[in-house]
Amino acid sequence: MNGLWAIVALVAFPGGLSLLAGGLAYEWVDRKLLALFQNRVGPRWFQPLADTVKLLAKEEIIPDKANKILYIGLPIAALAGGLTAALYVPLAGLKPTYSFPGDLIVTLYLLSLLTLCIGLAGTNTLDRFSMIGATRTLTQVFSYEAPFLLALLGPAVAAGSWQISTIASYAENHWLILMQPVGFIVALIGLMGKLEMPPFDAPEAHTEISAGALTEYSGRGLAFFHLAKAVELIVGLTLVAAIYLGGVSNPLWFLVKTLALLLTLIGIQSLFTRLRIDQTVGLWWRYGTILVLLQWLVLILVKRM
Amino acid sequence: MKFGTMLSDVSSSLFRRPATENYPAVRQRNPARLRSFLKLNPESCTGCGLCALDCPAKAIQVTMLDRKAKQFIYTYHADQCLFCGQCVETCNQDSLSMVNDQWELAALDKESFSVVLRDVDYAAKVLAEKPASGSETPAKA
Amino acid sequence: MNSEEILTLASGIVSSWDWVTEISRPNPKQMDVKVTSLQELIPIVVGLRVKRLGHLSAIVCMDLGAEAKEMEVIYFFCPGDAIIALRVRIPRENAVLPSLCEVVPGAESYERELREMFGIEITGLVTPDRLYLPDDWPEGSYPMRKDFDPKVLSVQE
Amino acid sequence: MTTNQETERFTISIGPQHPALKEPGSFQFTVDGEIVTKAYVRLGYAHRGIEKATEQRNYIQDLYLLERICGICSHIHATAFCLTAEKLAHVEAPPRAQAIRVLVAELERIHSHFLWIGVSAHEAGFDTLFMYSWRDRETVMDLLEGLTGNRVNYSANVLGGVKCDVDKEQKAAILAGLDFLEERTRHYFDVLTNDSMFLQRTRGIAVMSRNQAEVMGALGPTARASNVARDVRVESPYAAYKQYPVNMMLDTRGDLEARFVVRLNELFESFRLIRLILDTLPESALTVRFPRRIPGGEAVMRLEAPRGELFYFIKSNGTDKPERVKVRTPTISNMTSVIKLAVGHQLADVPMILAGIDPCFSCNDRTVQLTNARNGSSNTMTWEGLRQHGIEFYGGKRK
Repeated sequence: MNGLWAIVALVAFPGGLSLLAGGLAYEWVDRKLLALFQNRVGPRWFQPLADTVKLLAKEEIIPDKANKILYIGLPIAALAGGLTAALYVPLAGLKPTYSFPGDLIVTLYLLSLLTLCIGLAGTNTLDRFSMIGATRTLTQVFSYEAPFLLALLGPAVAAGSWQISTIASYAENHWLILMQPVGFIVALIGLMGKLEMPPFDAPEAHTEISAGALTEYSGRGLAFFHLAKAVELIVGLTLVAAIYLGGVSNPLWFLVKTLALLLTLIGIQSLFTRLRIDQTVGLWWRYGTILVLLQWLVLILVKRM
Repeated sequence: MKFGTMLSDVSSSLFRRPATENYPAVRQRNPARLRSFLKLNPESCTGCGLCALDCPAKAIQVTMLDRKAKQFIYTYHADQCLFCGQCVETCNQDSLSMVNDQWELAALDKESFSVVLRDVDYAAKVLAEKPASGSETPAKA
Repeated sequence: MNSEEILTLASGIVSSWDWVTEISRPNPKQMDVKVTSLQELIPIVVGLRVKRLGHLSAIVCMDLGAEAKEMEVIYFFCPGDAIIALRVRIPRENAVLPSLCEVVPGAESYERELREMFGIEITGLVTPDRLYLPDDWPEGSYPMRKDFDPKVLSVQE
Repeated sequence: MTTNQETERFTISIGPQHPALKEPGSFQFTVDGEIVTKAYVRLGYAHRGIEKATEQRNYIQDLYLLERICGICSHIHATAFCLTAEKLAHVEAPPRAQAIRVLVAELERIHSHFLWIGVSAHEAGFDTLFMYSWRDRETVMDLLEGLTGNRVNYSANVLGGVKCDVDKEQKAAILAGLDFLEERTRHYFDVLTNDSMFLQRTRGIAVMSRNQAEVMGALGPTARASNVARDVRVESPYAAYKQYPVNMMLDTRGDLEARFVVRLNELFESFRLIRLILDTLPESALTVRFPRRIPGGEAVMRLEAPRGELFYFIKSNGTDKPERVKVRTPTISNMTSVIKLAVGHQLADVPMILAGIDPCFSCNDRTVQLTNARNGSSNTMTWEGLRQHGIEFYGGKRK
């Protein structure tokens, strides 16, 4: 990785700016599809960009009892976590910029770092709503993290390596969605949990705890969290598409697969009611884990033969 | 205990135009019984002021100058009006009615809401317009 | 049961107390009971409640004007088709009424409206907080009285 | 979570400005973790002193003032005032006018219940159902607009009768609209009683026993869901309900799902009633002369609003202005029961429990704030005191 290509990768193409733009574009597709499913018009194409620009221009009010360094640092850490996670993932069908054995675990860790930052931001601002929101975010992380991780490690075991690029190339010729269907379902639902899409959006249930953990955030902080969520959306989709839907070898395949995955996610999302936090935890620990363990059982038996 | 009972709605709306109308590009048709701006038939109005008495929002103002010569000014304040139609019910000369084809009543300044529906020199204006023969009916104010 | 039976049952309950209470029938479906002394009020309400006639619909208070020096409070019980109105006359100044909260928990919300809007002292009312008037409402000015003048609220320069 | 004072509970305030409640009503829930231990509601933010204002206006102006008490049950307030005033003036509105009043009242009940289905779905986080039910509600609003000229605040009533008549194409439009609405209601009935995710938010939550409902004075669908047979249209029929009897929809479970089921059954009942009225609309004049001055006297009227029993009392003194108008709206009594129910439930269920009684805060401005019966230990604070406590609790400066 000589210097120039690294800088270009980090700042321009698969990294920074294009990733942010891609994230916002995917967020627009998300909101537009949801509107389509609900028989209404939906936002214009530049709405997420407009929201971010507006938030960046807004004044940032820091609650006086909150710890200033944490208040400012957490959004930046969240966005940084999201962006670095994108480096190991085959974005836009290209080879991932960095890849080393075991980068699947690092990516997943970086993605959950983002949710952790939101939880910490909630407790740090000492607002009643954000306190409850933070506890819900962290409770939900503990509930979906384990099954989601196991569901993604299934194919890794099948491919015999923890490196995303090798798993992706292995996945190209044998479609893991057929070999491990249950694992795919748990990964899909886990992705919905990670992205806090309904029915798992208890942490930011605006009818109960107005904006959940991010109630006290405004201006730049909220813009960074907003961008981090958009990046997490695109990274999560690429990860699951790369592993389960037979790899993303070229940009066209990448677009088709991720958008198809997004369509199914939105379809599922528009059908369900928000679950209470205890119901989500119950759902994950009762059904999610058992399903993924069954999948692993089958996997081990197949590996043994 | 079914899952996703809204599936039929959601899937059918994939191929259907959104329900939200694109106003002002798409103009809503006006319901026939819409009660909008007040309209006065100046001839039959005797200036009795019963409508002003009954108006819940005091949107009608009848300043009587000379009862015998039926000289009065009838001003209607559209910004206070509730569009309830009680004045139309109360008037026993049936000289009031409400427009039903115009409901975008926004205005840039407050004065343009107060409309004089019948002027004091209405009688004089009518006489002036009537030609010498005085045969056809006076033009509507 | 229709209104006739309800009213005969209710008048049975009311007249069983030996206090002198005047019962009148303004219209076939309504029965007015003039409650002369405040002690009678609670027992009558308990009696109605026991016979499942105690659905308190509303408590209406009327200021009969400064010269009458009296206020009339009417408790409307409306079981089924019939209306049973318990009328109580109280003086305008420092009036006191017993609270029905123990017997009819729903009455608490109506009584607090009385206390705030008419200035009637209700004994036994659990929550002292102000009703739906704002906290900075001037003490002692009761808006629903006839002699209430809104200038009390205007900002004194 | 609690900082220095260990025993100090954690108070969550919902409202007066809160995304869940579209209208101003402030609720204070003291939560221990996620479980509500104390509930305290404070309303009156929409108080406009309407009862005082009615004493300065004549009867005709009062009609339009009282009609604006509430947006979604404006017609029932106008009808209540008209019926009470007509009772005082010993005037009887012609049968066709009474039938049209009932027709518009039932259309308004459909309008109110559809709005409520959307609001509850939104509280539960089921936004798709919210969007679809509010799209279908447009149909009934168009029908009302065609019939009376307005989507809301229809002003169909006038003292002594009705303004609008039902002619041929109105009747055809209403019947067509009803077919569509009935089919949609059947679909929503299936969704609200079978969708397993939605049932997790409604089944067995906020159960109110029959005795509890009666004692706390629950009214309307909330009471009928706990098997309390209280429906003014059946008990003491008014206007044209004598000619068009209504059969009462009861449910025994008393939980949130039962309240959904009762309201949906009422929708089917309204469809049947409207079709019956449209077929057998009596022929008569629309209005009858109404005196400007009403002789002294008192009159009481009870009607069935979409949310429960509405109580009107008017005292007249011979002039053209009423001496006293007392309005007691259904949400005032339902609020008593819902606050007691919220205790012991999860915070996440509270918006759903509140939405269960279909609170209408603008009707509510007569409602009182009511604190749950305390165990006597903690003191009661005024609003200012509570705010001060909040600031202190978070280490802020004491004002």
